[in-house]
Amino acid sequence: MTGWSQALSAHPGSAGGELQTFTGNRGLQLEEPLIFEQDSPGHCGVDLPEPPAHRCRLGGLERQGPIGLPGLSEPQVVRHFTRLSQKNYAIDSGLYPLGSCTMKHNPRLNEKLARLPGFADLHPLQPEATVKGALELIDTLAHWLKTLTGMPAVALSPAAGAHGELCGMMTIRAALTAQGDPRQRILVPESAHGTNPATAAICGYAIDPIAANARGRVDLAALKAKLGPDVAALMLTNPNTCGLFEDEILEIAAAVHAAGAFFYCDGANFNAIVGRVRPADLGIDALHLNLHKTFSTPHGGGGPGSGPVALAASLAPHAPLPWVVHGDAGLALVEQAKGPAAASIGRLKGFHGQMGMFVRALSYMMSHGADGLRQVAEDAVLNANYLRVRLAGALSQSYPGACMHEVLFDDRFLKDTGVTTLDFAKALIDEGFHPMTMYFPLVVHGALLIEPTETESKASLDQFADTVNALAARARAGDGERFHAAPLLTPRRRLDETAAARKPVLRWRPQAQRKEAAE
Amino acid sequence: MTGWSQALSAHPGSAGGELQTFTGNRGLQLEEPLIFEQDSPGHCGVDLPEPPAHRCRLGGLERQGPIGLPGLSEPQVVRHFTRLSQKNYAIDSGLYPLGSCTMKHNPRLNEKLARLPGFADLHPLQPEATVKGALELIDTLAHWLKTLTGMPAVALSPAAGAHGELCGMMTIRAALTAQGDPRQRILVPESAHGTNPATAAICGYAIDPIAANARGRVDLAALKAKLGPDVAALMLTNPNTCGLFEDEILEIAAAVHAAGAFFYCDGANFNAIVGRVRPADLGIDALHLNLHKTFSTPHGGGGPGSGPVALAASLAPHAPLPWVVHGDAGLALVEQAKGPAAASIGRLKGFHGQMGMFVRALSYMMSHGADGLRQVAEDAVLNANYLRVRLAGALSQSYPGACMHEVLFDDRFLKDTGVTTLDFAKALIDEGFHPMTMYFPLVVHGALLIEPTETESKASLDQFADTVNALAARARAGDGERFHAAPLLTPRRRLDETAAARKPVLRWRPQAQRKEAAE
Amino acid sequence: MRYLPLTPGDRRDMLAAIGVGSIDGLFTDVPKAAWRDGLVDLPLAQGELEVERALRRMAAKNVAAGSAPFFIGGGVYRHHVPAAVDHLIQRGEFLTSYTPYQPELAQGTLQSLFEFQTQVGLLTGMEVANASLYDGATACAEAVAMAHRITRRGKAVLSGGLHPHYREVCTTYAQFSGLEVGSLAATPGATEKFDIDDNTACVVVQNPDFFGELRDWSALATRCHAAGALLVVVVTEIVSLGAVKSPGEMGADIVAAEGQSLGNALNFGGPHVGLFACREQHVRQMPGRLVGQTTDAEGRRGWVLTLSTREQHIRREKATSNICTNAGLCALAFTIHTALLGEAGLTRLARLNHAAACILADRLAAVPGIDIVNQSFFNEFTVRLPKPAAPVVAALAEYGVLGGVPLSRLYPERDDLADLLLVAATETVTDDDMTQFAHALTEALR
Amino acid sequence: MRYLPLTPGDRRDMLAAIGVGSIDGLFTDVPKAAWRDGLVDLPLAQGELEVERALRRMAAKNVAAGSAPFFIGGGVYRHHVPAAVDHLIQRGEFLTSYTPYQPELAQGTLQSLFEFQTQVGLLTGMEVANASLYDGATACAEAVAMAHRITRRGKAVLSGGLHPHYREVCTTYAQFSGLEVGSLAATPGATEKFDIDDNTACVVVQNPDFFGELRDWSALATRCHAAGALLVVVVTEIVSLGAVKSPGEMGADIVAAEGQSLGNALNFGGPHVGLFACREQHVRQMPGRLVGQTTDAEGRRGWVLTLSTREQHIRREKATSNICTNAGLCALAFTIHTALLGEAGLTRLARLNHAAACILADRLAAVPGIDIVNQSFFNEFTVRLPKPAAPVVAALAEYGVLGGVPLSRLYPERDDLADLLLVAATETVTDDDMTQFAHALTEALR
Ligand SMILES: Cc1ncc(COP(=O)(O)O)c(C=O)c1O
Ligand SMILES: Cc1ncc(COP(=O)(O)O)c(C=O)c1O
Repeated sequence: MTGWSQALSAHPGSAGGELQTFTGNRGLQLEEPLIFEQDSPGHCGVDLPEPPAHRCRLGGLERQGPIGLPGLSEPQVVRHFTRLSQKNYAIDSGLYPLGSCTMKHNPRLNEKLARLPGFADLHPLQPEATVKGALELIDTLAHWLKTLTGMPAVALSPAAGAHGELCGMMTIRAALTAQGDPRQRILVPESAHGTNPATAAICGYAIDPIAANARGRVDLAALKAKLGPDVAALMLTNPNTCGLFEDEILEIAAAVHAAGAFFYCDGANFNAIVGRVRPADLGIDALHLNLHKTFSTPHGGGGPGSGPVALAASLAPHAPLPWVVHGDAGLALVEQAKGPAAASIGRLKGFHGQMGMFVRALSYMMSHGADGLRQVAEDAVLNANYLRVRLAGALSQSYPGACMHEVLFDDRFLKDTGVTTLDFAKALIDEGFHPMTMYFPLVVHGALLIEPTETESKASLDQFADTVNALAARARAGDGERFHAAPLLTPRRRLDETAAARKPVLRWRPQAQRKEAAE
Repeated sequence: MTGWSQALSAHPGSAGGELQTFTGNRGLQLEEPLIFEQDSPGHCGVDLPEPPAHRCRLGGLERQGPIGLPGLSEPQVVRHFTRLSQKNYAIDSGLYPLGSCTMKHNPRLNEKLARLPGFADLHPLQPEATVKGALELIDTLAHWLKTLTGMPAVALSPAAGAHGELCGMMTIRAALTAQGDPRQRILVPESAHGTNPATAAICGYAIDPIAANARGRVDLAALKAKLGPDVAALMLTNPNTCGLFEDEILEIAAAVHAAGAFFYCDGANFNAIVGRVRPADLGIDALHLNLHKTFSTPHGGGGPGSGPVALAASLAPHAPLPWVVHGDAGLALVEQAKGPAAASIGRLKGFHGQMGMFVRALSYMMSHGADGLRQVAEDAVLNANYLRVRLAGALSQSYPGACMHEVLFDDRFLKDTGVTTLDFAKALIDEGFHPMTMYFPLVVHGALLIEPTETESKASLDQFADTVNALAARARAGDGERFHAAPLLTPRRRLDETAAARKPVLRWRPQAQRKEAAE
Repeated sequence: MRYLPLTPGDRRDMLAAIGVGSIDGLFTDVPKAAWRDGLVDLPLAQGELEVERALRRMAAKNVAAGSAPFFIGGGVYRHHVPAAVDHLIQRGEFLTSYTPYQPELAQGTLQSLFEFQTQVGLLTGMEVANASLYDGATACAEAVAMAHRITRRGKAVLSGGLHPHYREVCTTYAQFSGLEVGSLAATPGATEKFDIDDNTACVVVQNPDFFGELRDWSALATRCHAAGALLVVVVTEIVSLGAVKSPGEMGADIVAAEGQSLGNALNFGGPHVGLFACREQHVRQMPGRLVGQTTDAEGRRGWVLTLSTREQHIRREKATSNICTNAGLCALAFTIHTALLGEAGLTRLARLNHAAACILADRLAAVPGIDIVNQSFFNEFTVRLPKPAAPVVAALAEYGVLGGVPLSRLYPERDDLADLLLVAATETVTDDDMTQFAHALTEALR
Repeated sequence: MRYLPLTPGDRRDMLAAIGVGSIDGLFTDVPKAAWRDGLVDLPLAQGELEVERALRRMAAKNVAAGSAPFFIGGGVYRHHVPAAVDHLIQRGEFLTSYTPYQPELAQGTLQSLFEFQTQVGLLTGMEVANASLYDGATACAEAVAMAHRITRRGKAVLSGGLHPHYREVCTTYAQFSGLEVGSLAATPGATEKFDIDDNTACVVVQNPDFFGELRDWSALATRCHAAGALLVVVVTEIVSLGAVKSPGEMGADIVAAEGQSLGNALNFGGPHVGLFACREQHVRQMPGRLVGQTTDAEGRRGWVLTLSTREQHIRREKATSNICTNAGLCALAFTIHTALLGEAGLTRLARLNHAAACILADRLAAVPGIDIVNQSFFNEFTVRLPKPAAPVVAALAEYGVLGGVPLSRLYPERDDLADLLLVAATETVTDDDMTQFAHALTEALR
């Protein structure tokens, strides 16, 4: 337990008030040790009956020593994780303007429906006759995604955006290979998310970066110069990670296709155009969607996600397994690379994809409908632009003019203040806001990428803008100390990431073992 | 919204650190205005279809003006109540040693089962044939309660403890009336909870207080002196509100019965003896149980509760409606004061009682079983006594010796420190603990009544004891300021209850109206 | 046992610290005659899996309202509750906290109750509302007792249109209080004549009345006030106030209502939430808890429980009521659902309910042998069948339709009401449900 | 629309503040050719009630596992998850937060992941574990790629006892990476001969293997290490480690496992949670996120994401993997369930599962014409039927029994496996379930 040790460690004059407490708790802000430090050996938070008599069949492979797990009762476990949760910020608690992450409201209806036994308590290997409703849900979701993207096929099994990229790039490589030459290079703008080059590399391609023009878009001339018979594809994010729509995208697509290459689009920012623009109309051959962004399936502190990939007719035959197809006996599962699926790249994941996320995303889409989804894009873009103009005076926008669903600033406004983008972000934390995305994209210095999403009210945006403007003024007024010290009011103050990486402690170890490890 | 106003109102040097924020938020501690202050006229957090065409039948009774409710979207409402919840302390967050309230762990299994459509989505006026399982659950719960109390009957409809008292006292008055004389007086110890005298008064009785002896129990001699032909009943709490078992209870019961009076027992403290002592064996005629205490149905910030009353054979015929009886066609509902129920006092509440609480309580009891429930009592008493000895050195115990499930201290230990019981409690808040019950029972000065319950671990008790002892030392060391100022670290500091009562503001009013009201 | 953190070792150490040899040493005050060494005669502890199996088996023996075309009301109404409501009330900080006795640790509960009191005031058209009572029926009984205290008069007159359970609870509560409670006979559709004299404390009426008829009690209010009596208006379907003139607009002095329709499930009749509102001048005679606004040591707005001198824990036998625990969490559910609906949502919800009932009335009127008794109604009305309603309802259940409440269930002694059936329709009723109902009814009447 | 806070008035004011006449003014970068004025051809917005009805209708067309005697495993196992788990993971602070990029606002997520990493390390007997991957199959593919990076060798050998989906995913992932993936044929019950040469990066085996057989891979580990190759051990039923020798004890270099069994529902196959553990020396070649311990500005212990130089957002094309979003919330569910079980609970749960499987095996062995293929097993085993298994399983479903996985579904090209049925039993299986299964099987084989 904490307690005295905590009281001793905390020293007078530390932030959060002169008052030191014995427990280390501060009112409703409660300290909580690791479960391993709360071990009551032999204790258990689950009551299980004695195993009935049976002839053991473990074939001599019984586990040797103890596992080393701590014993806790249910009340202790519930309190532990309740307290931990209270150390988190979330979209349920406030604005979460993390650029490129689309932190929007997560409707609880979707949680409720995903838990219906007919969906959650369904095994992927049950006889097909017993899962007809599941196939119907998958097929319905596919229909919505195909209609929204305008593309003829969608692969649903990818588990997240990066997995979708892998799916898309593999279908591209498969298609090129089928044509006789997989080619060597993938063109990727410097502003691209790290998953793009990483994915291309897994597919055995060399990455060739393309520069941005002064307007923060792909430099068409530079692109054309790089295109050639060895270029397999362009991986472009649109709207791009600077929050800008690639206004020359049709020319880009034409150039890419003229070079015999494919046009892959990272659709992580689809929220800006959903219901208004169909990627198919932009000449895109493959595009992944993050259901956990645009379609509000909860991020859950890091996942799970779901990254369906919309595919052009030229790539569809290579889609990963399984497929849900309309057979004469209704919907059917194709699980083998035979017949219609003979050209599939194969299986990318166990079973049939992130069903739990499919239910949530479909519930979200049906709730909005064609009208609501278009409104989502419009309000997301409206909110971002409203913040853009509210912050224009105080912050330095990287690329002038209107933005899409997110707005990019750089750290010029902090010039000579001694305050960094990081400091500025940490000061926002004290004010009760989650900071914007920092230092991404890499194409501008000290980036601050702000994405409010459509589920923020005007009042919420105004309060955020007032605060950011006030902080900027304070920074320019030379109050650097306040920023370097931030955050002062959180359960933990600024954490030492360098030390963490220098001598990694990646798990708890009992005192004894820990000593050994130290030696 | 808050924001600037907040920033201005907060003045430097205030508690929780010199740092003032623009928003009034402090890291994860977020300010939140009233929903009425977040009105977007015309907005709505629920999507409903247009009503179909129909011929209106409101008979000219249409509502005249607007209701005056604010319009919010779902994200705003979810965030609002999430933020409000974060300003609460709960048993899920930590020790909640509120004496006489039995704040124990609330298992989530019970929440899950109470929400099964077969229970939650059941209408009380459905045909009996469609609710057989509900009657079975009620009958099973009754069986458990009858077995635990040793009494032949139990009335389930009371909605809480005080309602159970009303039920019990009315059956007593009905029984006496049937005997020809309802009598006039009810004897109630001074240590009794306020609901006891209040209930007796509703039944048309005069309250006659009985003093406690030096050992904190009913003074048997004083009791006998007060007993007489006009005494209808004794209302005794056992274990009593000083956390003590009435060790002369058999003599008390004998004396009461000898006087032709009934023995009502307030069973709010049943947690101390459940599974170990049966009230019937103590000579009790009627006793209410608080399912929301002993049997862990959540208090929910004030309710709902459920207060079944166990009745002796002499009182059973007067039990309130409805009854669940074993008919030849299985279980049946008796809803009218006829036949077997002809002597019933009638209906105390709409429909059949707090079904939602019944499910939770039965789930709780089945989970513990006869063995677990006995262990509950033993651990509850053990935890209280452990705290008693851990705190003996620093605090002043009101009545020496062992206690039951809760231990009573008074403010002698604060003598000459200038620190009051209230101050002491508020200082505990800064330390991350909910205070004990203050100033109850009224029989000792500046009471501090501590009930840890059985669901606290030893580590949790030790941390609490260490903290209380340290605070007591600090108080005696003359650090009164720290106590008068407390709490310093909560979302709000000490609130002015006197001002609230002097000029009550019991609801929000729009500015305009508020002015009027002021005039 | 999964809920008990103490280990055998802990128990040993703690007993040692206390200085007793065994746990029995802490129960020595228990008289030998009442001492039990063995366990009570009940099953032993079971795991989650086993308990869940057992209770699911019981639940499966019931016909859940949602599993059949459903038309039952009678004071409890099946509405769709948004998923966000149940999610939010299950947050531990709300669910597992006690009455907000320490305001600095309960601003969440207090502020939401302040919002609740405001919503109830706005809906009922009254000046002040309390922080909830057990349910509508007990709220009604408390209203009668309050009128008794205020007027110091000895008689209460209950309308025959008052929900029979409310009538019964008023009678039960008052039976030993020296207050005489008179009740008019139930006469669906008819208008009532109340005699009010200088010993009349209050007249208690309901709108819509138990049979669904809408009543404007404004004139009665004037009569009551002229006679120095109070008018208590009961509302069992709170959603009706989204479309119907409020009790406050009619001149009610006290409003007692059931709030279950907003935020709360049917729950087989409980827990529900009692709403209680009155004129500001009577606030100190009000039962139940009140949350009031105040400021903290730094001048910031905050909330506390207030006017507790009315309550039993201060006033003991002189308290305005004995209530302590109320319906806090149900009140929170009410507040969240109402906040989600807002002005636009609640008024539309009310219109949807009325529309559904109107359409159902037309459908049923087309069934041979059926008459609609009501001139007016909100989402519930009474129909006269050509034969006793109870067996018909049983037959409907056989057809898989939960088709309303036969009045004979609530008025078994009134043969003249035996053919009457009380039918409700809310936004949850589909067109197909109505078709099935009408069809099943036609069959059942064959 | 209920999820959109902006009102028409807000939109007007904001457009004015921005200085554009209409929302279209903010989409001017969209090429005219791609511009759409109308709505896409999809249904319009619907309320909760309507959406819930539609999805419930779909759900009702499925046979939920819990509604029938259930014996399906094959890499996904039906266990009882305590109610507290689902309650806790639904708390908004966990459910609706992003990857913990701002540690001062995410200590809750970070500490629970640190606990997760520790639990996975303890269970698998390995030194370090990451903060989760998508699922067991992708974790296996990442393990092969990691071995490729570490050894710089060109070949991976997959056991025939590896889950076929895992095999397929490894093949898919590796197909363009220059790594040759060879797989042995599936031969239930038989022991395999792996040839390992100096170009072998790793051997991938599973325990229990796909057919349920328990395997001690210690000797193979020694051979691998002697040859400079790595041993990758896959575990698809993590509960088995409560009773069975851990991969670490066998000398595994990398462990790839599926964590669904703890804390997570079947979910028709996803989301699940991939577990990934290895020896400390290889930590810098690990894929996925890692949480590390550190201190804050006041010297207090805290947690952060660390060693991110391995990851794509820093290293781009040189990253150890492209993974970004992982299975955070499923990992949390795993951590909570494992915390509830603890040492005593998990070991007993494992024994319960084994007991259930042993008893089922005896019951099935008694069914005429059935042979148990396994010598040993944990909670799943393979039986040989006297006829093709697929139609039998279909027939069992008709009898209302979900009776296992016919191997032909996963090995359609292998006629020699057509009569084999993979059967699992967990703590959720009752004696009555087994009786029904045995009876239905007897019938189906008639
Ligand atoms: C632009 C972009 N591309 C790709 C990704 C990766 O998506 P995921 O995290 O779902 O794998 C992200 C997510 O942060 C992103 O913002
Ligand atoms: C001793 C005692 N009696 C009666 C009551 C009243 O019970 P309830 O709040 O359930 O009405 C309480 C609750 O605080 C109590 O502690």
